[in-house]
Formats: sequence, structure tokens, C-alpha cells
Amino acid sequence: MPRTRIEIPDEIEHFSILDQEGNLDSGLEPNIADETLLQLYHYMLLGRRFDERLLSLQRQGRVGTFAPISGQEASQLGTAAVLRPSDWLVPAFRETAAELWRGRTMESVMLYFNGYSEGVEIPDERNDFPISVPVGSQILHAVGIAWASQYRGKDDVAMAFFGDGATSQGDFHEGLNFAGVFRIPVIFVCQNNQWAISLPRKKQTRSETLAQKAIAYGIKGIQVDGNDVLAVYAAASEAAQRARAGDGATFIECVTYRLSVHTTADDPKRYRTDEEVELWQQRDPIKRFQKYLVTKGLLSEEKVAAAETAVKEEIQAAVDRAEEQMKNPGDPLYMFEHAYAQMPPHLVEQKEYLARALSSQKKG
Amino acid sequence: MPRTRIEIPDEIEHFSILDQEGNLDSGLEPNIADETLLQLYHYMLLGRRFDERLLSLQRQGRVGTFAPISGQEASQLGTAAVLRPSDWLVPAFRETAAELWRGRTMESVMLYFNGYSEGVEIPDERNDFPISVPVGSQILHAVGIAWASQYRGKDDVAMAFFGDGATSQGDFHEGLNFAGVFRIPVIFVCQNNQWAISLPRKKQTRSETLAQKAIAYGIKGIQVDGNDVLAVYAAASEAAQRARAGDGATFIECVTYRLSVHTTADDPKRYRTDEEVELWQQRDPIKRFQKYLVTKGLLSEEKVAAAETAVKEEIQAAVDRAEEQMKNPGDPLYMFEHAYAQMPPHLVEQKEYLARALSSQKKG
Amino acid sequence: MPKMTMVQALNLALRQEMDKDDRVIVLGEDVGLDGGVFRVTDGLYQQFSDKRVVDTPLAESAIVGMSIGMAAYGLRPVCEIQFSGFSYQAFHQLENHAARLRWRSRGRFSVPMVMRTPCSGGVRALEHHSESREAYYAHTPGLKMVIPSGPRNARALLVSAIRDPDPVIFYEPKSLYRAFREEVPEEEEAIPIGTSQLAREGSDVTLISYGSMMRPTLEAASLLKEKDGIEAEVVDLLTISPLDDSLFTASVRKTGRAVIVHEAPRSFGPGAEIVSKIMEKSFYYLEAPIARVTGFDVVVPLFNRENAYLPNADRILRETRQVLAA
Amino acid sequence: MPKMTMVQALNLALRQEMDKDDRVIVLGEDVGLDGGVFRVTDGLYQQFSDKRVVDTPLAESAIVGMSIGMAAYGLRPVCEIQFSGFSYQAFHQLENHAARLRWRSRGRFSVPMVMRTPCSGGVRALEHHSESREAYYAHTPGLKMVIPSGPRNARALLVSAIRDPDPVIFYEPKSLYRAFREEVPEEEEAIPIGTSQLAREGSDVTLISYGSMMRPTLEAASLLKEKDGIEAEVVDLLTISPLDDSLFTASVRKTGRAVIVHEAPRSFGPGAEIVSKIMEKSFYYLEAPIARVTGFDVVVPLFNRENAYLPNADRILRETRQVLAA
Ligand SMILES: Cc1ncc(C[n+]2csc(CCOP(=O)(O)OP(=O)(O)O)c2C)c(N)n1
Ligand SMILES: Cc1ncc(C[n+]2csc(CCOP(=O)(O)OP(=O)(O)O)c2C)c(N)n1
Ligand SMILES: [Mg+2]
Ligand SMILES: [Mg+2]
Repeated sequence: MPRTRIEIPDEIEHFSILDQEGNLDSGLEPNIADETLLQLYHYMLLGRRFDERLLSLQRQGRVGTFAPISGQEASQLGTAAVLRPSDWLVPAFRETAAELWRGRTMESVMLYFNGYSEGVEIPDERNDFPISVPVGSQILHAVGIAWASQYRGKDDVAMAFFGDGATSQGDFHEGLNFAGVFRIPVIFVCQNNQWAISLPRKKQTRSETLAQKAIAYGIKGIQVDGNDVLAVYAAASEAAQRARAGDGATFIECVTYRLSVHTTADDPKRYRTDEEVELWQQRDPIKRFQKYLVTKGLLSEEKVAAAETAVKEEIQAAVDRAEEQMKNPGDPLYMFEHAYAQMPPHLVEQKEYLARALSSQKKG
Repeated sequence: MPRTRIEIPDEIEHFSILDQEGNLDSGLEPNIADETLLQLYHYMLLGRRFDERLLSLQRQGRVGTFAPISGQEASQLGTAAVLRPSDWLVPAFRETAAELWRGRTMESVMLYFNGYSEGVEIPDERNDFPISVPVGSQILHAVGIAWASQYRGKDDVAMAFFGDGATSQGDFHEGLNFAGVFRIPVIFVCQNNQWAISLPRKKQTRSETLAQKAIAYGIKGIQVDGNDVLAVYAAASEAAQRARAGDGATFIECVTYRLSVHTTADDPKRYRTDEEVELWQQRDPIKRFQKYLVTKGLLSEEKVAAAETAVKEEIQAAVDRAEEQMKNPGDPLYMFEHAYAQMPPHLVEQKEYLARALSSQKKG
Repeated sequence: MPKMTMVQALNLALRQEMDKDDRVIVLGEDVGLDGGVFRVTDGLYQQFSDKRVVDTPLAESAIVGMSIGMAAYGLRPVCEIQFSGFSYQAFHQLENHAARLRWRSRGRFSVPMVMRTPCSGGVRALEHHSESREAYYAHTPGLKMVIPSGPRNARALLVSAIRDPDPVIFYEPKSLYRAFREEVPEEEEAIPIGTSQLAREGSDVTLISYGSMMRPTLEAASLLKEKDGIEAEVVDLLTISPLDDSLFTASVRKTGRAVIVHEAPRSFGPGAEIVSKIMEKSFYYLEAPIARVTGFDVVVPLFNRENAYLPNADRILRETRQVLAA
Repeated sequence: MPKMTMVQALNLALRQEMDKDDRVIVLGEDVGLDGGVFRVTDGLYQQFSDKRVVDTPLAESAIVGMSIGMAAYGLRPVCEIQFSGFSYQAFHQLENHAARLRWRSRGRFSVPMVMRTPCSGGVRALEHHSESREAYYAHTPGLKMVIPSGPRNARALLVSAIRDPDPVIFYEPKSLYRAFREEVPEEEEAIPIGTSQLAREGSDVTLISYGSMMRPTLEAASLLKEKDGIEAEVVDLLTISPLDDSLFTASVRKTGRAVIVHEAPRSFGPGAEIVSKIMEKSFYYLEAPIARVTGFDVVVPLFNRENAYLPNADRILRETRQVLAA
């Protein structure tokens, strides 16, 4: 009794199914329909190619500042894929692949990153939150949503995304603690991509893993190989089951890597080596998954080429539509809409004032 | 490799030396000078009796709202006693016993709780922060102080106090994380007194212990019997050594109990049972320590009686001095002092305005 | 009609709205079993259970952030921040999200939440328990900011706040909680948010105030009548943002003189916006400079010397006389 | 004298102060190896090592809270909040502590820290990257609030902010970071905090502005001269709090007319306090109502439509003409 070790009841696990070469630990192969596997592959490829296209458009001045996702496709899609349409996705700002999976259009993404408010439109049938720029803050919204779902007797879950950097924020702590206390059906997906702009994961926190932070909240914590879409899918499925069954929240650390810049305003050469990037390129989640699908007989060289072509065309069509739409400069007076449900008198005054100012400006 | 348990390197320990009856686990008895033991006893008694006196004064309208400490004397003194004068104490709002140990006068405490700004005066030679009311916020100040101490090449440490409720705040998380990352010589003392106003510890967080929250930050965590002053002292000594040696921060959870009201505005009958309070009265830290000191031959019945008398007189003298001092209503214009190092023009204007207003008020 | 304190009147509003609408959820620190540290939520836990009256861990950002999620889902959370001095812990959730979610989703999501919080001084409280910082919220586009001045309007405003489709910061001047009673009808009563009220008619000078300062302002108005034979018109703003300038504009155009009274610090405070509105809309009607009677630009003193900080009838009287003499 | 951008000028101030005074510590997200996302701290890490240029984890409250402790110990922390839209995460640390510690300890401890943060719009940035909320800080007793308008005064103000014995919020209008260059002397230069400057002399109307709005304001003044033959006097506030009203009071008493320009939302914004100061001190000199040209009370639009939000020379000109015509 006097000086004793305290047993930590919830153990933290590490999870991986495909190794770096795409070889399978067959005992763990999750039961995923072939169709879903191919869909996952499609969206991983789409996510990657769209990212590359956005980057090249940005370099030409045809897209504003944005946060690329290359390297994180498995983390985003393995998780989002376990959601049902009625579930809620609560993204940070680097989840384009997950958002596309959920039905957000590439046009919407382009409009948003070109500073058009049309880009924040969300169709009624999709329960997905808009991008959240303030790091970590959205975690609490997912907690509130999931609480409400439970209150309404639904088994819909909320899935919050955030990065390794976000785990340092107070809101991360408060959100996971509330989720633990109220046994909330929420899934916390941390994309540990090793960097928060220039700060490496090791300097973000002294804890050995991020997953073990779950111990502080009495919730389930798991670390997965975030470049292994099967492992991510399996962990997320378990988490969704747990949540739907009323057994509370899960914190999933996806160990992955941001292969590209932080945002297009960033120069990673200032803080990390090419060798590190190359190392992680070898762990590419798409290559690895592709190999597995080939081995499984679901893909072939020709099918891969066809997929590439299809994705390219899909992207080109979206870019064309978006650029067409952006020819319409839109009405600047729109800024006064949606400030409140009903426009209060002072905004009516300001809107009228701006209308006058703009029309006199036009006149010269 | 595929599905493996992650080993948590830093183990969390529980620590106790004196049992509920005051019996000693002699293998663990810390090496504390007799003089220090008696001093600890004196301050525990003083803390308790002063608390009781403040409560009775408050009930008579002679003291304002305050937060009693009864039951938490061992947690406060076992920790504060390991500090050197040049170390920094960063209290919350329920550390009166620790503050008295550090040299704050009872008059100062009384003036403060009677709303006199004289009660926030801190002598130059004491490196102690004023009380911090916003729960958890002060933790970060201790981290900054300890960082600065290290930067200056000193081996002075900072000790931050807070309650079980404070562990839910974002600032707690951010503070412990920074302390881990920068290996800061700080000691976090959590007085887990089982309640945050009406919220019991079990509803504050689902984690089994508070101490295990240290795992999230890669710092040392320890849980001690907070009503056992020897265990508290031993844990705090280790923590201080660790900090001074450059080995970083420690999080100490002192398991204790608030025997009295949350503050004098609180009615605990609304949320907890008498039985629970009685149970903890049996674990009284003073009785237990007294028994140990008697067994050790340092105290006797007569000496206890003498100590009680001495403490009573000390308190009475302080109350008299404070009440004398409070006869001086003080200058309301003092509120403009110490807003800035130099009073800016707008405050000079406001001060002059108030001076005029007050003098015209006086005239009628 | 029963006579109620403001605490009881607020409790009535909560109870009735919860009764009518199962989307209404109360959450915060000690709001459940304990009934809130000021007892505003007293009895709700017993009546509606812990499903709808939620004692949360001690974390303001989480209380507000979770409310945002609940509101976006379609509920009507009414969260309590135990004292307004601790609402800054949640300020980023209010500014970054509560105020913006409707705008940021082009109307797809909204945040029909209320953040109730005891504000202002006058009850001999501890540090950080006496602030008046309504200007922070009033200056934040997307939020609404409401402050009642008595039991009856407190109840009627809280009802509107709960039903409001947008986030409302609801400041409760704690010095009014039990200061006096008013008749409060059992039947529904709601005051639209964004409307001020005439508290006293007059023609010589316009006094504009709200919240805890309405009582000394009305007291000053009585004294003006009694001692100087002056008829002061008194406007109670009730909502700080969106600010209803219709009544005070009409009044100032009539009287030509105005005095603004608030407890908040003077500089960059709510009074400045009212001065500006009068400047913009009624400049040519003004016969004297507008005066502001306010708290000072310092920390609210520890309570023994708090009285000198708070505007009182004497200071209001004094300033109004100067405005009248000008 | 070398010609510098504001980024270079700020960097110079930091470098020189760090060189002179080992109490000066730079901390924040990405301020070290990366040199800050706008490169304001570029090269400091290399020169002064990670002992004095500290890359922190991603937590604003901790950055500010830790700075408070460092400052109380006797250091001079200069922390960076990456964008002012994320300073609210630390708002409670500023309001509850940085602003009060001197007062709360009767002068025993003080908080000589600077919180630098890029503010305001105009650079086609993402959401939450374009706000101007200086009023929050200006309304907080105990803080100082400074906003430079060009490279040279930015450097001279930052030097003063670092040496100031009290906490200073230092807003850096990011649209000015690289917009133009000015000669900045290598030798020490400091502008006292709390002093405004005359940016242009004139006798017909007073334009009062600061920060990013100084350029369109001066442009409007040129246009007024050119097109209307009007001599506008222009005041650059530089410090928002404590507000120096001496220059604009003298100017308005001379011109009888005033226009205030800021990017911040209109209602309860900084302009309102300036209107009130003029009301209180210069009412009888006024020949026309004062106008405010400001941002609107809505979220700053996504960048493609941001220009309509920001005051520009045309709007300033238009409003000034109305003031002149009144
Ligand atoms: C509260 C807040 N602070 C700072 C920033 C600026 N910022 C944007 S992204 C980022 C790093 C985020 O790192 P991480 O959470 O690991 O996500 P990642 O970018 O790697 O996806 C920072 C500091 C922000 N957006 N919000
Ligand atoms: C940020 C903040 N929120 C709320 C409060 C109101 N409050 C004062 S003490 C307290 C409970 C504190 O509980 P704990 O941390 O366990 O300390 P204890 O009172 O038990 O010593 C609360 C909610 C506060 N002072 N600060
Ligand atoms: Mg990251
Ligand atoms: Mg407690």
C-alpha cells in the first residue's frame, strides 16, 4: 500500500495491417466489401490528384492559400468511410479527401480557396461542418453534436478531425474530458502528420505517443499506422461501433505524414530535410493500398491507368465548372446576409450605405 | 507488431506513510528534523484554527466571502515546506495555510477577505504570487516563472496549487504540456479535495486517478494521501529535487477532503451527505500527525494544549491588529494607483473627477 | 400576480421554456443539484432530470463550445457561465464560432444558444466577480447582447433570448438578483430583443442607461424633479446589441441633452457608441455636449472600496446638472 | 539610411533590443527556426539560439500565460500570436492577469510583456486572418494597445513597447508588412507609447486614423487637395490606448470637422471613443457631425469580396465631402 504502482486500466494499442510493402497481416484483414475497397482507392487517388492540381493552380495564381493533404489520404478516408450519411463530420482545415468522400464537390473546395462565400454552402442532406481554421476549436462542437444525437436517442456519431498540433490546445483537453465524463458518441481522429507548421511532433509534447493522452480522460485510445487504410478503417469501425453502442468516445492517433507544404504560404525547407520527406514517400498510403488491391485481384496495371484517367477528367471538369462560376464576381452586399437570421436595423443601414458607396464608386 | 500494446514508460505511483490511525510505515519515514516536524504541526494547527475563526467572523459579518481550508492542511504544508524562500509559490484561492507558512500574515488575509487592497501587498523578499481566482489560470504563470528561473541559471523552483476541478481547464493541460516539453522546474500540486463546489471528483473526469493525467505530458505523476503530511512532504521533496536537478516537472495529486463549505456563500447540504463528511473527519490530517508526533515523543497532551493556547493567542492578536487597521477606511482614489507604472492622462482626469465628485458628495 | 425577485423570474422563464420545448437544455457548472450558485436554476434538475440540466466539469470553453455543437444540431442550449469574469476563457469559442457559424455556412447551421452570466458589481464579491464588459460582446458581429434591469423584464427578455435563432449573451446584473421584487405574470410575456423602453417620460434631458444602473439613474431623475424641477426622460436600453437607437434618438431630439450611464469602464465602452449614434443622427438637435457617467478605466476595486467605483445617483445628478447648465 | 519593409524594421527592433538586454525573450508558434510565418523573427533563432527564441507548442493561452510568469520574474517576453484572430484563445490570460497583476499586487509584480500579432485584412488570407479588434484590448484597463502605420514608426514603437513596464498589445497590420519601404535608421529610435502624430497639416477638416487605414486616409487627403482644394489635417493615433487626445483635440478645435477611419467593425468600435472625446472636449468647436468610415458589423468576407468591406480612399473622400458640406 505505502508506495505502490497505480494500474492504468485502459490499455493503449498500436494497430497496423498492411506493412510498408503492402503485405497483409491476414489475421487482421477487415471485412470490407470489394466495392468499398475500390471506392476508397478512387477517393485516395482523387484526393491526391486534386491536391496536386490545386497546388499547381495556386502557383499560377488561380487558387488562394490552401492546406494540401498529400500523404494523409488513408487517414482521412479510412476514418470517414465508416460514417453513415446521417453521422456528422467535423473537419479541421486539411481534410479535403474526407470532405470529397462525404459529397462535397471539388468546385465548392475551389470556390472556398478562392475566397468565394459560395464555397461554404453545405447541402441540407449533409451533416458536415464547415472547415475550422482555429486549431482544435472544432473538437468541442463535435462533442456537443454527439451529445445532442444521444439526447435525441439517435445512434448517429460525430467524428472530429484535427492535427498533432491541436493536441496542445486547451480545447482538445476540455473536449476529450467532456466526452469521457458524459460518455459521448464521438470519434476523435488525430492526423499526426509529424509537423505543426515548423514544429516537429517531438517538440509538441513530451508524451511518447499521442494516443496515450486518452488515459487522462478514461476513454479508449489507439494508435494506428495512418498510411495503412485498412488499419485506419478497422480502428474507426471499432470506434463507431463503440460509440453507437453507447460505450463512449475513442481517440484515434493516425501516424502519417504531410508530404507537401503546410499551406501554400509555407516553405518547409526552412525546417525539415529532404531525407525525411523521402523516407515517408516510401510509406505512401496509395502505393501500399494499390499493391494490396492488385494482390487481391481487384486492380491491375490497366485498371490503375484507367482510374488515373478517370480521376484526371473528373478534376478537369470540376476546375472548368468552378472557373466558369468564378467569372461571376457576385454581389458584395451579400456579406450582410446570414449575419443574423433577420437583418437588424443597423446592418440594413450599413448595407444601404455600402450600396450607395459602391454605385458612386462605379460612376467614378 | 500488428495489434500491440503500447508500453507507458512513466509509471504512476501512490504514496502514503502514515495510516489513518497515525501508524507509521517506518521504511518510508522521511528524514525530517524534529524542529521542522513541530513547525509543520504548528502551522497545521494555526491553519485550522484561523480557518475556524475566519468562518465565525464571516458569520458575524466581520469578514467577507472566503474559501476555508479545513481538512487540507497536510496537503498545503507538506508541499510548501519543501520550498526555499527564493522559490516561488503560485497559489489558487484555498491555500491560506501554505501562505501563512511562507510568511503571509493573518492580517493580510483578513484585509483581503474584507475587500481592502492592503491585503494584496506582498513584501519584496517573498516570491509568492497573489491568490488566483480564475480556476487553473495560475498554472501557466508558475510555468513561466520556472522557465525564467532556469533561464537565469538558478535552481529555484515554482510550485503551483490548484484543485481537482482545475484539472478540467484548458490552462491545466497547456501548462503541464509546456512543462513537459521545456523540462521546466515546476511542481504542480493538485489538492484533490473531492469536490469542485457541487461537482464530485468522479464527475469531473472519467480518469481513474488525476495523477495518471501526467502520462499525457511525459512528466512524473504521483498520487499521495493528502491527509498524511509525511507522504506529502516526501513526494514534494522528491519533486523539488527533480526540478532542481534539471529533471523536469512533477504532478502531485494530494487526495484530501474539503471538510467545510466551498466558500461562505455555499451550502454543501445541497449536494453531499453528512456521512461522507464524517468519514473524512476520521481521516483528519492533524489528529493523525499529532498521534505520530506523540509516539515519536515530540508531543504530549500538555504540549498540545500549550500549542492550542499559543495559536489562539496568535490569532487573536492578528484579528485585533487587522480590525484596528480596518478602521481606516482608506482613500478610494487609491484605485487609480498601480493600474500602470505611470498614470496615463485619462486616468489622471478620472482621478481628478472622482476627487471632485467625492468631495461634493461629502458636502451633501 | 406573484411578486418575484429577479432570480425567481429568471427561474420561471427557464422552467416554462423547458416545459414547452424539449430542445431547451440547461448546462454549466453547478447548475444541477446545487441549482446554480445564485439559485437561478433551482429546482430544474429535480423537475427535468440530469438529461436536460447538465452539471459540467469546470471548463468554460467546453461549456460554450459544446453548446455551439448542440445548437447546430438543433437544440436550444442555455449555458451558464458562473461569473462573467470567467467568460473570457470561452471568448474564442464565441468570437470564432458562435458568432460566425450561420455566416460561415451560408445559413445551413445556426447557433440558437444563450450564454447566461451574472455580471457587474455591488454585492461585495471577490476579485473577477464584478466586471461589466458588455462592450466586448457588443463589438462582436454575430452576437446579441442583452441586459435586463428588473425581474419582469429579465423574465421577458430571457424568454426571447431562448427563442432567438442567434446566439445571445445574457448578462444578469447580480446586484439586482434579490434587490427588489416585481409582479411577474405567470402567463407568457416576451420583450423582443433589440428594443429599448421608456422608463420615465420627460422633456428636459434624456438619461440613457440599462441593467444595474437603471435604479440610480431613475433615482437621479426623481431627485432632479424634486430638487430642480427638471423633467428627465429615461431610456432603458435592455438590448445593447443590436442597439435600438429609435427611442433615444427621438428623446434627444426632443430634449437636446443627454447623459449616458453605465458601470462598464469608460474608455471604448458602450456609452461611446451611444454618443456616436447621437452624433450621427441628432447632432443638430444637441444643445450641450453629451455626458458619460461610467465606471473608471481600472480594475474594479476590492469590495470595501467598490462603491467609489460604481456610478451612483449623486454622480448622475451632478453630471446631469452640468449638462443642463451648459 | 537603409530602406526597409515593416517586416525588416520590426526585425531590427527585436534584434537590437535582444542584443542590448538579455531579459528580452521571443516566444511563440514557429518564431524560431521558421522565423515566423511572416518572417518578422527571421534570423533571431540563429543569432540568439533556442534559449532566447522559443518555438512553443500550439497553445495561445500558454504562450501568453507563460509570458506573464516570465515577465513577473523579471524578463521581458515578446510573444507572437500567429494571427490576431487566435489571440482570443488567450483572452482570459490577458484580462484576468496580464492587465491586473500590477494592480493585484500593489506594484510588487508587473507584466512588462509585449504580445505581437498580425492584424487586419487586405492580403487575401483565409478566414479568421483578417480581423481588427483593437477595441477589445483598448477597453481592457491595464493593457496598452499600439498599432504602427509604417516601417519606421513600427520599429520605433516596438522598441518602446519592449521597454514599457506594462503589458502592450502590439497589432501589426499585415497588409503593411511588405507594402512599402521607408528609411529606418540603424541608430536607436523610439516613439513614446501614448503619443499620436500629425501625418499631414491642414485647416479645413481633421481626418483621424491609424494602422492600415493611414494610407487610404492620406490618399483621400491628397485627393481632397487635388480635386476640391481642401486642406485636410491627418492624425495618426499610433497608440489606441492610452489614447492621446491632445493632437486631434487641437486639430478639431481648429477645423471644426472630423472624420474617423478604421478597419474595425463600426459599432462599439474605436471610432466611437474618439467621437466621445471630441464630444466631451470640443463640442462647441464642431461645425458638423463627425463621420466614421469603418468596417461593417459583419464577419470580414472571404477574400474575394474583402475589398468591399475595407474602407478605401473613395469612401473616405465621399464621407469627408459630406462632413464639409454639412
Ligand atoms: C488557434 C490557432 N492558432 C494558430 C493557428 C495557425 N496555424 C494554422 S495551422 C497550424 C499548425 C497546425 O498543426 P496541426 O494541428 O498538426 O495540423 P496540420 O497543419 O499538421 O494538419 C497553425 C499554428 C490557427 N489556425 N489556430
Ligand atoms: C475559470 C473559473 N470558472 C469558474 C469559477 C468559479 N469557481 C470558483 S471555485 C470553483 C470550484 C473549484 O474547484 P477545485 O478546482 O476543485 O478547487 P476547490 O474549490 O475544491 O479548492 C468554481 C467553479 C472560477 N473561479 N474560475
Ligand atoms: Mg500536424
Ligand atoms: Mg476541489
